[in-house]
Amino acid sequence: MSEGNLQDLYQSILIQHSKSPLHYGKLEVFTHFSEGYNPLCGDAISVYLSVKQGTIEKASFESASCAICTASASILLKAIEGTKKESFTSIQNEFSQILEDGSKGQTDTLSPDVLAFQGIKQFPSRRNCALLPWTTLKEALDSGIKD
Amino acid sequence: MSEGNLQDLYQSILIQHSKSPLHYGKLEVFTHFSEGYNPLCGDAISVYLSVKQGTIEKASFESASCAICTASASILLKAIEGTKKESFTSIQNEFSQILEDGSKGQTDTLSPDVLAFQGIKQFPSRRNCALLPWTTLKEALDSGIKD
Amino acid sequence: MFNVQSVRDDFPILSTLMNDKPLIYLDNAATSQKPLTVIKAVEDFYKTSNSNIHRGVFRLSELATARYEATRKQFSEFISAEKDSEIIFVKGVTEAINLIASGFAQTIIKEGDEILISGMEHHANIVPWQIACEQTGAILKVIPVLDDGSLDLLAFEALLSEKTKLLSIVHISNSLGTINPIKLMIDKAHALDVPVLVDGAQSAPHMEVDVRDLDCDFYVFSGHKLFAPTGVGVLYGKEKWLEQLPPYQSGGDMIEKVDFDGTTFKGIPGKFEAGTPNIAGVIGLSEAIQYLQKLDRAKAMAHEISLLDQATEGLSKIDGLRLIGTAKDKASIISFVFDAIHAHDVGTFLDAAGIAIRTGHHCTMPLLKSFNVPATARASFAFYNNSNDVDCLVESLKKMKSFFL
Amino acid sequence: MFNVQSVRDDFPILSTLMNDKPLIYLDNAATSQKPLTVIKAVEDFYKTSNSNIHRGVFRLSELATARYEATRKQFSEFISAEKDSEIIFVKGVTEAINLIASGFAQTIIKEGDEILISGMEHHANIVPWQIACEQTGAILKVIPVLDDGSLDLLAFEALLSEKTKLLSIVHISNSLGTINPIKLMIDKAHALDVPVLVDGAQSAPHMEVDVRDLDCDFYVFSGHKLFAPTGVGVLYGKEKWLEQLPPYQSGGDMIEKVDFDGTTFKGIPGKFEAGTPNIAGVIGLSEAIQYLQKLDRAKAMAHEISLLDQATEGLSKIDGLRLIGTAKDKASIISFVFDAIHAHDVGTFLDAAGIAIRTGHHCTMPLLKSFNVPATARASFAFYNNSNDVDCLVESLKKMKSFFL
Ligand SMILES: Cc1ncc(COP(=O)(O)O)c(C=O)c1O
Ligand SMILES: Cc1ncc(COP(=O)(O)O)c(C=O)c1O
Repeated sequence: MSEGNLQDLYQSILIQHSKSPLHYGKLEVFTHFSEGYNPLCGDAISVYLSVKQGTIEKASFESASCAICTASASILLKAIEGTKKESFTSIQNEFSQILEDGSKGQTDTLSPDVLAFQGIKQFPSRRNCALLPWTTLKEALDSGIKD
Repeated sequence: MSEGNLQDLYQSILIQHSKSPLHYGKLEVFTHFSEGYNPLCGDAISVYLSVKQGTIEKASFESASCAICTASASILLKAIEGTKKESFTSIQNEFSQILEDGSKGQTDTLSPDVLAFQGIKQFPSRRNCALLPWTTLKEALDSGIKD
Repeated sequence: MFNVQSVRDDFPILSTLMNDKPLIYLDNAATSQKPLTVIKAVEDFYKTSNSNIHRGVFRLSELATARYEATRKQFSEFISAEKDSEIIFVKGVTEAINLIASGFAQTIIKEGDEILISGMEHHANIVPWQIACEQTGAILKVIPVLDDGSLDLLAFEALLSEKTKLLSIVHISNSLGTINPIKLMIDKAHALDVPVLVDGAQSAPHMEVDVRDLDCDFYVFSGHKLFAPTGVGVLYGKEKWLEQLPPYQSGGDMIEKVDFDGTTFKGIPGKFEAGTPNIAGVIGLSEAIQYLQKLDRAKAMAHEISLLDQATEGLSKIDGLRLIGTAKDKASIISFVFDAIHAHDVGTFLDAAGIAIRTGHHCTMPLLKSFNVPATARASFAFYNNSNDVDCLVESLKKMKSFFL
Repeated sequence: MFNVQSVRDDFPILSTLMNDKPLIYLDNAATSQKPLTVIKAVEDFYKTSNSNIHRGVFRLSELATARYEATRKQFSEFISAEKDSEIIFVKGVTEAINLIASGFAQTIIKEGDEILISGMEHHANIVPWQIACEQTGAILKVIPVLDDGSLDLLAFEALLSEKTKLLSIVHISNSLGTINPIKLMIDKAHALDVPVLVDGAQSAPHMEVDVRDLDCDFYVFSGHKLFAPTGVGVLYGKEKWLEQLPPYQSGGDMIEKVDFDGTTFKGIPGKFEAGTPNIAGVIGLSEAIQYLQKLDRAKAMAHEISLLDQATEGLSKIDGLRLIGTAKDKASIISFVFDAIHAHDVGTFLDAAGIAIRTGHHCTMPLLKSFNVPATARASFAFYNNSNDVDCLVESLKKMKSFFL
């Protein structure tokens, strides 16, 4: 590994998301909420959702987290807003696939920005950074205030 | 080490004592008593003393023990019978000296048989076998029935 | 046929001398020797990869963590556990049983309950239960041992009841070699919903262990007896039990979040692995398992049994020698006493001939008491022993008789 | 002058690569590297002398036992203990503190009593006390940490009272490097008859420890941070305390006699060492101490402090970097955060440059919370680090800024 791989990990698109994350902040009104924490590195994230009739109408997050986690949250919340609750699983699978094998496969639902996560394969200890927003959002959906 | 050293350890005098120990058996009447146990090898010994006016008039032992321990008890109890309680410490020091440095020094109180224990120096794990009767007798003197 | 010479070449210590004689190591039940691959793995780890685990983001630490966790997976497969998280790394069998006993005492055992063990248990499977019983007011029940060194199975069935909160039983007796019918015992226990802990200290080195087939609730191992380094062992527990038990030691790495207002623990296996573990030990264990997996274990076992048979026959012919433990089903461990020579003297005599055996109570005092002997001499064979080792043992014992008698 | 190059040659890992760059190992507070003599001692033990201890009468076992017990003596001298039996071999600091906490909970702490720790403790010196307090109804009191990372000693004196049953305090903070004035604190505590446990995980590698001079009641060490193998550590305790505490784990080797009617335990140190210990680990520890004793430790310490000064100066000049922990009295551990770059990203960037540091909470979550940072980057130097290591760290951090910002 070298600084070359480092650029694979921190692709400029990812750095951009981390510096100016989308959907950052707390929703004034939300129906679902969860906090996630990665004890290894101290990443902490809160996810807020406003779900109406099965549709995630609004989604936002706040975090004290590393670049990978922040960018992942930014891309995720952008993708999820406006979708049906049920579609989360397929989006999540898509994302896992990219982390797992760095697959250059289609991104059906996610913005192409997500391909910036392909480089993470070489950094196993950073996988959880990318996943934290996803598991937290899942928890929010599963155990949050019911709509 | 070889079978030569083995003969140093198991000198014939010692084997003899172990096969036909002196002062073996339980005293019918005794004033002091203690049991000793070596968890490493399972040696177990009971020491019986009949002490009158500070003199150890009678001394015997029973044991389920290895050759070294049995011979040591045999020699010790023979030496101790008829002596003053107080003289035990000096006899014990004499014995420790022999175990410690295999000293060919004088044996003032102990029978010359005790020199058979010189070989034990090469067998550190067997030291406790030789010492068990001594510590047990000491306990009997210290904490046994008072005379 | 099992190629014992080629296996011997893997164990450097087997070509050393003891007391100027070629070492004949027959104390495998106390601790096993290590193949060169295990020794090398530990050495290489320290020379090229040493790092703490679970915490670093740098490459060395990632690799060490990956190897540590891969060993969990590997061991889980080795004993056919259902989930990797059912494998907890501990110091050895003693710590494993203490962990379980302490957890049971805290959350499961109540006054009047019973814990069932056997009369042939190692102290490590007695004392923790005595303490747990003392703390809770439960009662320790003991399955008697028959004259041949097998368990009294009728008594076992009679002792088992709905009061029994755990059956904790040795798979293979370290003093007698008896292989207990644990599958049958587990079935009987489960019929009354009694969970079963198997002390596998002596079984894993001698046979393949399949915890799913046995259906035991806990199974515990010591690495040092399994051709791995000292200071590492494995506790296998069914998920449902591990989740029920409270953490044992607490500190770093086993927590989710620490706050002076309260602390939350990790799930399994993390919650049972506090502090920096014996990382090099686990890496050595990984190599040891790989070594075993490459062996033809069926042949290795057959070879061990042939050594046991040879020893049994040879020793039986020595006048004044009595075998302790003659159960039908035995592993390659053989205990004996002489009428007129104390075990300790036997040990010293054999030592001078380069033969390492154990003498004493083998941490099974109650068992020896039931056989009415203070100590036995015990020879225990591993797959790397050969028939020459047995010959030397038998010949030396004959010589010994003329020396002492 | 301290000859750092000659010392570096003793540590094989320091000439390896990480991510194709020469390894710069700055994670010594997590675990230290091992000199070749330690690695060789472990290797040789397994190749020529491996045997279980305390039980065999054969030569191998006698020798292993002798070396194990000689290490106890050696360590006792190393820290100037009064008696060898005050040295207990354990797995590491985590086990040591758990042993003491469990013993105190069972025999000493009562409802309403207080245990006093500090706000900069490692989780290993927090969670066991939380549990002990929960079990007994005692109260955990915490000495606050000042902004510079030193203890609030006025608050300490106010918190100390006759209700305090133990002061348990870290000697050197693993996150901040702060060296606490423990001698003074011990004096104050003893004035109220409060015993003191010192967590020496980070101090023994950086300074000479004299427990008799300190007059502490307990002092605990992890071998893996002291250039010794993983899975071994030392608990020092004054005889009077060790005798008061009940056994911790139970099983083989710690008993005098086991009977189903009752069991008697050995005296110290045996009563605290149940089961087969990490024998090879103890032998490695013995070599590590010998290695340290051959060093000129005063010079080694001065060298470490010069590295700390160089790093402090270098890092202070980087814009946007903030040092966490700036107490006057510090060991060579330095924690820092960036305004705009998360510690985790710092760690990954340095890793690519071959530099191993730790990032995260360093098992001191409450401390980091009090500094209001979720994580820090931490570089920790051992005597084998050199000024080139510090230069590389500083230069890489500068490069990193332009990479991320
Ligand atoms: C100050 C301090 N205490 C306790 C510990 C725990 O030590 P171990 O993980 O070796 O048990 C550590 C090391 O992580 C430490 O730095
Ligand atoms: C049957 C049995 N159980 C438990 C133990 C204890 O194992 P360890 O000392 O490795 O903890 C042993 C080994 O001495 C054993 O043979």
